[in-house]
Amino acid sequence: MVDLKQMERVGIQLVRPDGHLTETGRDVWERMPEDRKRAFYQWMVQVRLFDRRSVTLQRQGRIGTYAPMEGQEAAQVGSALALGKEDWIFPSYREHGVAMVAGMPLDRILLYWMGRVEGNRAPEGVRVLPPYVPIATQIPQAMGAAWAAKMKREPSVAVAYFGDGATSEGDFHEACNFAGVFRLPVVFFCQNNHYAISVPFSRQSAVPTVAERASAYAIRGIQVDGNDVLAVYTAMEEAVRRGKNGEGATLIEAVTYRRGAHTTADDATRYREDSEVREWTEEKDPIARYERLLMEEGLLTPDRARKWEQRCRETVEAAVKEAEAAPAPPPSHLFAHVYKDLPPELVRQRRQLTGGDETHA
Amino acid sequence: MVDLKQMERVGIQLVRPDGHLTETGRDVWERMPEDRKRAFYQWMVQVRLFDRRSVTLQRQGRIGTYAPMEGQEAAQVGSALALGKEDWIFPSYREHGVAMVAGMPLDRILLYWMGRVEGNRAPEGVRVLPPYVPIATQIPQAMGAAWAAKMKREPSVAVAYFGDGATSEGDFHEACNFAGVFRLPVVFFCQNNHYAISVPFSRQSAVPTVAERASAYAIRGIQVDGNDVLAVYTAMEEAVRRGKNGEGATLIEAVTYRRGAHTTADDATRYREDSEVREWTEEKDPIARYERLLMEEGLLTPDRARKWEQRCRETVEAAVKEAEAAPAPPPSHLFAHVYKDLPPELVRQRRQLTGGDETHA
Amino acid sequence: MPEMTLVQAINEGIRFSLELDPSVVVLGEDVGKNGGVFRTTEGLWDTFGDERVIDTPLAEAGIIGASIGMAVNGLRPIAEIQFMGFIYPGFEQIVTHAARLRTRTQGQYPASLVVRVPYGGGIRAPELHSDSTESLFVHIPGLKVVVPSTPYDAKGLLLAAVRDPDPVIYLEPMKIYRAFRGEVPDREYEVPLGCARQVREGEDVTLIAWGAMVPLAEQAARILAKKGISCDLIDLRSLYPLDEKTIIGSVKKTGRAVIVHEAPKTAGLGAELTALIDEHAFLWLEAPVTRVTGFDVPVPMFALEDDFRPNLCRIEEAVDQVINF
Amino acid sequence: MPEMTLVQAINEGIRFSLELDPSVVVLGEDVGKNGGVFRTTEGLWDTFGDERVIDTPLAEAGIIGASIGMAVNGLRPIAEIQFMGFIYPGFEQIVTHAARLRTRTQGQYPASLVVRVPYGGGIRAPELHSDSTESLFVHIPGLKVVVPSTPYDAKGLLLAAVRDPDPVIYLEPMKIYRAFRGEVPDREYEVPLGCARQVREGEDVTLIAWGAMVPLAEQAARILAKKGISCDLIDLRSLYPLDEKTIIGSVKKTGRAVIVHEAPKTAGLGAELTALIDEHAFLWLEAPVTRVTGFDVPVPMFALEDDFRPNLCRIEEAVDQVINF
Ligand SMILES: Cc1ncc(C[n+]2csc(CCOP(=O)(O)OP(=O)(O)O)c2C)c(N)n1
Ligand SMILES: Cc1ncc(C[n+]2csc(CCOP(=O)(O)OP(=O)(O)O)c2C)c(N)n1
Ligand SMILES: [Mg+2]
Ligand SMILES: [Mg+2]
Repeated sequence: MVDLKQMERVGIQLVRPDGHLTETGRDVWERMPEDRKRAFYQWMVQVRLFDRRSVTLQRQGRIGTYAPMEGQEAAQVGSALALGKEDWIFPSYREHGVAMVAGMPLDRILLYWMGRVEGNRAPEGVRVLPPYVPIATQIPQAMGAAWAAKMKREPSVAVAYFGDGATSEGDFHEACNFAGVFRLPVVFFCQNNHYAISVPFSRQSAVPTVAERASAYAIRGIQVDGNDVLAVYTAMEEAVRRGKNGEGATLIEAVTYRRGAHTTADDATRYREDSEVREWTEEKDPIARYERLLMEEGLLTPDRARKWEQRCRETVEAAVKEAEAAPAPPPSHLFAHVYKDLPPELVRQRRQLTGGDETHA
Repeated sequence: MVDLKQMERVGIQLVRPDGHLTETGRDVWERMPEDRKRAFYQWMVQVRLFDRRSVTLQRQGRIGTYAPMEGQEAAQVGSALALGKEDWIFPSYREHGVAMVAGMPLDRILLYWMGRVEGNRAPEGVRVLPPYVPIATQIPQAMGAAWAAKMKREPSVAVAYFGDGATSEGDFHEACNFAGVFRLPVVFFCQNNHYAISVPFSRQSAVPTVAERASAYAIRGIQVDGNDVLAVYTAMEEAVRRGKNGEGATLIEAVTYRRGAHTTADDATRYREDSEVREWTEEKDPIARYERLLMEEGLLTPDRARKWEQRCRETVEAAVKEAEAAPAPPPSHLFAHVYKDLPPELVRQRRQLTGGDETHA
Repeated sequence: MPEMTLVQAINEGIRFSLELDPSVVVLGEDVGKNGGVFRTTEGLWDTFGDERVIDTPLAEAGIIGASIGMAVNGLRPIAEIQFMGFIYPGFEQIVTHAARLRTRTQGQYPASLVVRVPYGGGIRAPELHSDSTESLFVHIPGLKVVVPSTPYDAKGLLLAAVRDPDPVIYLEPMKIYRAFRGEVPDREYEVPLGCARQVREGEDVTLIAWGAMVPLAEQAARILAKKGISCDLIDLRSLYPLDEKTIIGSVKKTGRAVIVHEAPKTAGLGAELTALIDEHAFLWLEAPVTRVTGFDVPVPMFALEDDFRPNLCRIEEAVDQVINF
Repeated sequence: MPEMTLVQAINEGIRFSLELDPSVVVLGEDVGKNGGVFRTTEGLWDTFGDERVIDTPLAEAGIIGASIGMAVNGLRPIAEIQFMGFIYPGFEQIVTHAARLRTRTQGQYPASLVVRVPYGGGIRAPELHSDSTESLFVHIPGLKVVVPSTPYDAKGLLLAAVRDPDPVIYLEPMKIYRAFRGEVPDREYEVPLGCARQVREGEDVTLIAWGAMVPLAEQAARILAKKGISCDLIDLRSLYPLDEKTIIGSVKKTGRAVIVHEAPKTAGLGAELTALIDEHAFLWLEAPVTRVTGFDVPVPMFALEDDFRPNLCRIEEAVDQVINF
């Protein structure tokens, strides 16, 4: 295994922005199965196309406000591919890539952004919680899920996904602290995309990295190049291994960038320089870099790339169709899952809503 | 000035438990005015006698549940004596020593523990807020007061006093983080007395010191021997100087011990070993150590010590008398300060309580 | 049948829960070695060990957030918050997540957990230890809120709450933790959530109370009985869901209602009860529903707490008022 | 007189406050360079600089705690919480401290500050962005709670709130941020806290609403007028303190009341209003006070939000009901 300890705090990079492997990167690469190498690429492309399509759907008024994640594909795909079915994912609202890789059907993700609560529910066996909108609140919960796994002696980790802004919330602190004290198998995966809406990370934190905050909790802290899918995967794999081995929690900071606006309701030009966006888009793109590597390594050709893109587009289109065709539940669905059994006042309210039509939703 | 930077993380000690000065301690001592040297002693004795008397008063049913602080005199007196009238104090419920030194009359402190809200109000010019009972909530507020001072270009710091347990709360994190980001003139003064009620610090934090948490916020962190009044004073003086100089916040961890129970309602034998208590009482007592130093330095004689003790007892007795004689406000006092002007419903409620007697409280 | 205090009965309830269901865990500040600051968890740490009775760091959002995560992953947490005045740091986790997770996940993760919270005043506790903000939780759809006022109910409600599929806020009236003893069966039994307890039957006026206000209302009812006024006294037990049938039925019988609670009046639970009665028994009402409550002031420090809290005199006055309206 | 939207009027109110009083500061997430996610603070950062219009880290307890400390040390903070659903991490600071500091310090530190909070639904916002939990704050003694529903009131209430000696929760109904324009004087003026606005005079039924429910109730009143039912419509504006005189006076006139709010019904502010009316106008009531509210379910995601929220039809039905009781 790669000795990540050495690389802590400096930011791990295995694939350079120009697509070349670092020395350690080469080691990792040699030992990596080919289908995994392909999977990185395939998922990243799929995620990006899904994301772009979603932005368009929002513009067309076919879904509601949407949180784009373009630019963060490596961080999401790389980390999610290191997880097993037994692991828990507590995502924020920007983790469509993670959710997809973990087995969340694309149409459900779309349903969520259509304002449909059914989009929150993962299929059986997919341990993805719904998006957590109130910042940082998922972090203590992931910690608790990890704690339960530890108590039940189940080899599984729980991962909390969150942004750089989330590290300012008390919930982040409390969760990290519990994780340290109880040595819990939890991974705190922070995508530092440099902004919390308009607020730059420098106004979020006086220390330059998220990773170094780990030292306040005696948990492992690692900073990785979040646009390097190989590095992210490797860091996550190690964190998962440590968690399952009883070595406790890891805080991973994946340094990345969201290319687009915070959400489709946001205007990022108000607070970001064009040049900055350009730099991240043109020089540090996670997919371009990896594509170059694959081509150089002979695992991808322009033709196969085009074909894959085509296939992804079809997958996404099918999902859009499915989501749009999903029959809307009746208004009484409001009452469907509030309690296991409805109290009398709620029965009355449901009747009021349905005008007496008591069919269950 | 002593170079505190060097001593960070190791715990500053200037007076050894046996009452001898360390080398640096000697430097500090030589430059310290005599009245200050006496003040340390005088206040510590006064504080301890007040504290013991309060415990007795509680046993006699003359005050309510009380939070004793015996053992923490050096931490409280040393830190408070380093503050000026322009500085703000946001204390917890155990900071009677701090409050006294800052100018809070003893009878008001007693009134507070008699369940009388009038005990909360500091005299004009004494910038001591009421005790903060919900753990850690005073920390963001001290940070805000410091921020205001900075904006108003006033050379003043705000000090948040809190315990080791408080460092687990989100409020601690958020306040430290703001302080780092905005470089605020605030001092986070943590008395690590090893327990949060029954919970030992090892269950509160996986890192062995509170001070090292400062590094997560790019603020200065110092660990001092909290039973060494000279060290505490010196650390606090430096933190105040830095704050007023625009150098930002300091987190001071004063390592100390509460000899008694958490409150008079607590039974500390349930969770602490006798031997541990004995060690702190017999070997590390803050007053004994300093008394020895003063005697050796020729600044104190047993006779003067007795006289001072006598005087303190009288002061405390006078305060007890005054507090017990303080006329109880009428029930309508409940309504006296809820709003600047009472809304109609509250006027009605007050009338209901007083049976129509509308005299203002 | 053994006689116990409320505290002992709660302890029994927790002990039974731990014994009966290996997925039950207890967590909170000082609940372990110390047995809880009120001794509610006394002896449990010794019996069930550090992994099932857990002293946590001092962080309420952490405690409740962790509990939700545990519930998601198959445990049944009983979280303790030391006093109601200290639940607010965990408020977001309760309101935003515990209450909504069942809906948000369409039944997949129902956040079945119990949050135990000592509440209310009357014990000369230090400042800020005497809050009674039950109505905040009653307003949040997805939560259930219960309060025992007898040792029997304390154990039975606790066992029911732990098994309840929904998140339950279990409030413990500190004032009567040790005020009296009552019979508590030494076996497993449940007091179902959502059911009030008819404490006393009467014809002239309905008295509604819960927690520490129940013995007070009982005393008032006894005094009033001597004056020839008979009270129908209801101990709500379940603040959400409300036992509408018992409440409305009683008011239809008596035509008058007095509600007694410790919390401030404005937007307290008394308001909801009044509105409920108004909605369902309007034509039966002979007088306005009257609330005897804490005043609309911050819960005072203890020197004035007796003036703040409902007392016999205020209850009698209110009953007089509705009778002679 | 210039015509503005509600958002613009709030912006004006903040701008005036900053200009008139050098101790006023604005702080919150994205309030600076970005001008607020709703553009409520647009342009203020450019004008008043980074020290008076402050982008803070993402931490609500920090924001509100800092504001309290600032108020203690002589500033007048206007804190922004981005959405009501995100105020809960700061709940403890509001409930335990802002609300009680005047009492606790016997008038020495009154915590004079304003917390601005966009609230309510109806704009197809993402999940958990549409809470309307005003009653939680109304229940806490020591706080004031206001909601404008017109641009005129928005500016006037804001100026009044900033100068008010007590802590004020200033709620902003997002749905009508830009729904219409209204005249807003280009000068300093205050709309006093504690006073309702009589929107429309009528004889048959009292309609009580606030925030985004006001235009809806107005519309209902217009429709009902055509059916020959005349509504006395009250825009509360001040949720605490309540303008009892206006409310009670109206109900005494009409004998009937319908309350409209977005929040869930149980223990919502409608309950308090019902109880208040019951208490003071019992003998005038011809029908139960009726509540048209959000249902007692977690505020839904937007696909079902129209079904959750009060609508014209439900208001008309309720009025019909109380008229034909
Ligand atoms: C508790 C809370 N406060 C405020 C918000 C509003 N808000 C939504 S996203 C966001 C910024 C989050 O930034 P970050 O954590 O860096 O994640 P990113 O959006 O960059 O992925 C804010 C302030 C919220 N959702 N929850
Ligand atoms: C938010 C909150 N949670 C719980 C409590 C109950 N409580 C009072 S003191 C205390 C322990 C505090 O320990 P520490 O911070 O170390 O201070 P110490 O008492 O040792 O001075 C606890 C848990 C409280 N007051 N506030
Ligand atoms: Mg970010
Ligand atoms: Mg301590």
